[in-house]
Amino acid sequence: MSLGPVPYDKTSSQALLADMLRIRRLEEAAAEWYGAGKIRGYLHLYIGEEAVAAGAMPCFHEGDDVVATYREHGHALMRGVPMNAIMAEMFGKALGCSRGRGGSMHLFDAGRRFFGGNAIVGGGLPLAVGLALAAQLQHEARVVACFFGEGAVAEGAFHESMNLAALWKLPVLFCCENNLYAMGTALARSESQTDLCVKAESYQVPALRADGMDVVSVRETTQQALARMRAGGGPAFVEYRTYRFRAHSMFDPELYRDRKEVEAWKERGPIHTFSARLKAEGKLTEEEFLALDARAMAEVAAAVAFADAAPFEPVSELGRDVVAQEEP
Amino acid sequence: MIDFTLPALGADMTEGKLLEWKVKPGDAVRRGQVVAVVDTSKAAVDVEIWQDGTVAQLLVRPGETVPVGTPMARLLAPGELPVARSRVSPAARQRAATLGIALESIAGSGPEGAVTLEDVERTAAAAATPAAAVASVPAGTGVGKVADMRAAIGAAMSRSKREIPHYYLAESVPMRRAQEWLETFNAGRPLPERLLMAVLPIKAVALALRKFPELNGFYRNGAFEAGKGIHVGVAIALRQGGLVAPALHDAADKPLAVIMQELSDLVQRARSASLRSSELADATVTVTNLGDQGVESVFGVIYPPQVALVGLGRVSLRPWAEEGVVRAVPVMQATLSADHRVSDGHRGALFLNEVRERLQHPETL
Amino acid sequence: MKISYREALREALRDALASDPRVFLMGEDVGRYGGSYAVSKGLLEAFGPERVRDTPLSELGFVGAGVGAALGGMRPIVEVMTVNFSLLAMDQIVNGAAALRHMSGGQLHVPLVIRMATGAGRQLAAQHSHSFEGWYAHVPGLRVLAPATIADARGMLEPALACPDPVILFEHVRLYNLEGELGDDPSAWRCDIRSAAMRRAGDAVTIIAYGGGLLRALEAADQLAGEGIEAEVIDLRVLRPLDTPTLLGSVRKTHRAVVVDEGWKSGSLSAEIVARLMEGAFYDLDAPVGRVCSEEVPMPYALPLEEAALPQPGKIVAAVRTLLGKT
Amino acid sequence: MRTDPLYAQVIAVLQAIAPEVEAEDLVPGEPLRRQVDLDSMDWLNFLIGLHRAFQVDIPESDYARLVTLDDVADYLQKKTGSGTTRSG
Repeated sequence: MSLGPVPYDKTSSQALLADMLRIRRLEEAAAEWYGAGKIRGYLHLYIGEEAVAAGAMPCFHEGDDVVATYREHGHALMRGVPMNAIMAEMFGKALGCSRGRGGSMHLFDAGRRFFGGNAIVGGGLPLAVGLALAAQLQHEARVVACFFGEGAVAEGAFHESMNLAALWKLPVLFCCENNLYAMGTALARSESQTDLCVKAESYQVPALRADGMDVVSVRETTQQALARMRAGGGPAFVEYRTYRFRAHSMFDPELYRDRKEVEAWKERGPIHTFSARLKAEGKLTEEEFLALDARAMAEVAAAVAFADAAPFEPVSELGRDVVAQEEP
Repeated sequence: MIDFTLPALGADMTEGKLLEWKVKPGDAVRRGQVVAVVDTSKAAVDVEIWQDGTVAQLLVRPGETVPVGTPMARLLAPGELPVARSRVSPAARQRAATLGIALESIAGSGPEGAVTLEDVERTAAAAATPAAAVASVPAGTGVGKVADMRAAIGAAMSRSKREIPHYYLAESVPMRRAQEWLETFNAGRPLPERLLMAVLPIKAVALALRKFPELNGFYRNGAFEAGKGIHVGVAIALRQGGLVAPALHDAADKPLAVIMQELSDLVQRARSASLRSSELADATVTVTNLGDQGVESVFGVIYPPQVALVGLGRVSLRPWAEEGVVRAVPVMQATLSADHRVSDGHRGALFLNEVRERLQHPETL
Repeated sequence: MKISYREALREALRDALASDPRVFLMGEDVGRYGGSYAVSKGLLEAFGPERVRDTPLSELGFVGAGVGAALGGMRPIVEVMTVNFSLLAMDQIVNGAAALRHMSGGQLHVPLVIRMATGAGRQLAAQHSHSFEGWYAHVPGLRVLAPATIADARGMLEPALACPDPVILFEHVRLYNLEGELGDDPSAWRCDIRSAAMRRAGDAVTIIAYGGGLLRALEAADQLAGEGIEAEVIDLRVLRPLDTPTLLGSVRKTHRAVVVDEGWKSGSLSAEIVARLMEGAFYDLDAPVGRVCSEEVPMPYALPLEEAALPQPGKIVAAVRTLLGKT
Repeated sequence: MRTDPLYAQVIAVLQAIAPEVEAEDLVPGEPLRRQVDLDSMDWLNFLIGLHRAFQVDIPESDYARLVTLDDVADYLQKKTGSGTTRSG
């Protein structure tokens, strides 16, 4: 796949690279601290897919809503959730962005309109539809970013949500991160129609496709979809073709795919290919790369130190936040 | 688990008042053992139990009056393991603990016989009244007692007259040989070993019944049940009025001396109100002897569910033709009241003849 | 003024839509059709299709949209035709609405009201007649209501909408045509959504019922009164959180309880209530707690079978007699 | 009425059989069984009681002589040879 010139200036370009590096180093640290027993439960890493979150998320405004999945560390980070709060949440600490109630799969930040962290495949889609319905009924211009994997298109929730959003012309951008495997099931083994755009179009939802390994493609395609939506065009669908380099979760022995396939996709890794292009275009030096990487690693190291030092929520607080404190 | 229920100690008994328990939870009991004393309105009766076992729980308290058939106690059958706990509602258990009442002593009226709060409260209230005084008064005293007994006898006899188609037969029995035999028997014996004339006809009746089983037993649920033994109920008048007819068990098998002893014992205990439940419930036939009272004959009312009653009158000298000669001979009227649903006059007559013949050979009695 | 349960619900919806622009009603056939049980009849005309919104047959989708809209600042009222259909949306209710507050560490809350018809008695067989209230009452994060009277049908919606958490409001199908007097003054129906209510006082036994079971419990209580047994009847009203103190208070007085629940016994709300009585009033109980529930069969269609499957006043009377040792 | 100790003893034996009897109601010269309801068993027990109290044998052939309380007292006096009992 040939990549064209990067259409951004040096600063913007380096910012995109820096974001991808921050995600990458965050995920690597998560794996490391999972191994050390500091992070438990399910941990789904985003390594290999960084270009999607890094490219798409900045396209959304502060007032927009974001709904994500259980592989959402990168999305949360790109949405502005502090890395300290993300790492602390994975460590299960009281200073985590969900007070230790959510963990890796349930990162939330109401202030940043980041609505999780949804670990039911497809479960976030109806939610996104409702958020968009609220925006519409309130006559507000905000849109909803709804991230989900290609596995979700097999869920009824996908179809019901596409239909509702199209029927009611709701401003939802359905961001489908197609990493080819629903856990271990390849798309072709679970879908009769493997062209996801066709599925979306069948609901009269305009569909675009992006190279999810290319942060430029992601960003441009997302902008394109959003421009139409913000003009009142109803929902849109973007398929980001991407690949995760790591196993589905820390429990996954990866019996379902060939190492060679993984290696081939790694050749197209979003960080080194983008770095190479920037270097070729004179927008990045090796020193600058190392500096960006060092900064990312420092941020991660600080986040780990913060998370490790942070207290657990006292057990006496176990019952809080189930229902409102005040009796209705 | 065995329920020990209040037995019907006779047809005229519908309820009984527990006077005293002779056992307590944990006691092993043997078949035939007296476990309680119950006032039947006729008498204070020692009630026996007919199963071996271990007392698990006493359900009725002394002083309580309960209908016939009411479970009075629960027993573990031999080999049966005790259940962990008796059925007591939590509230009742709590209340009993507060009041200091032993749960074992409380009869349960709740679901599955559980002791309920109300049972505890009632027991507490009963304990607060001087119930002990009631229990210690011998049965059969006082105006109320006599009236109760009158009512009970009335109920039983009304039922008898209402339900049983009686027929009546009478026969004169020469008693010379019996008298002579008795005089000889008694002559050599100290007073306590002497026999009364009354025991001879009892034995004769018992022996005759062996040949006439249809006069010995019960009519129940539309059918006759032959008695499992010949238990002669002996009508005993109580000094203050009323009567009971406790059983002389297996009278046909016992020597006269034994019958005499038992009769004497029965009379004494009937009058001191300490009969046993089996004595009251078991009689398969009744003999009533009003000869002492000087009457010539008695046509009695059958005591249900029995099917026959033998009445004995006074022994008196009568002109009697024997072998063509008229002599003054001691003669006794023996009568039979019998249930026509079970027997008829022909068999009844043969029976009286048998009694008469038996009394002509007192040495064989 | 005489008013039906259905009308009471409708008037409550009308008040809610009129008084708060954030409120909207959505569900299958709530608009043009007027509601499958005609509860929302006339509201489309009054408030327009934006706020009385017909949805496709997408329970998962539109209930989830309700959750999202609540997150987005609205006060949605979602109607699900029957509790049986709500199973299609249970993911959004249980994994979503109920969990979001806690899962987000208290950052989010879902002020959503879901109304659904429940219960049997209309010969609708095994896919339209069940009582799954207990399943929802199982879930922390939800508040579950069961209006059993005209006043509660009229009054419960307002506090439900004011509640910052998801509320499920069960309308028993046998009650829609129930008629009763209700004054014009809001004081006639204003109520809380946290307490049970004593509907009849008595001292011999406490009959605990809710929703469609309440009338049957009251009928049984009348019958028992004829036998000299005065039953206290408690209407749960709120199935979650249970008003345990009221239940315990009554049982401490009567020492006996029968729970009437149109759900099945196994793993049910009735089981939960019995357990709470054991936990809180064990030493006050004078008999085992009785239960009158639906027989453990999928609800059959034929009338005699349906009636046999359901709690009936006669069964309640019999259960009470058993507790009193009067079998 | 008679007040001698032997007579009193006889009355005591009688009262053991018939507790309802009051001593002052009895006429010593009248037939006893006309005054007190005694059947043959009671009579026998009365005699057994006398036998035990006075340590005398009463042959059946003597029964006919014992009609009134006076008869009984006289009979016993004769048998025991004194006005007092030999046993307590």
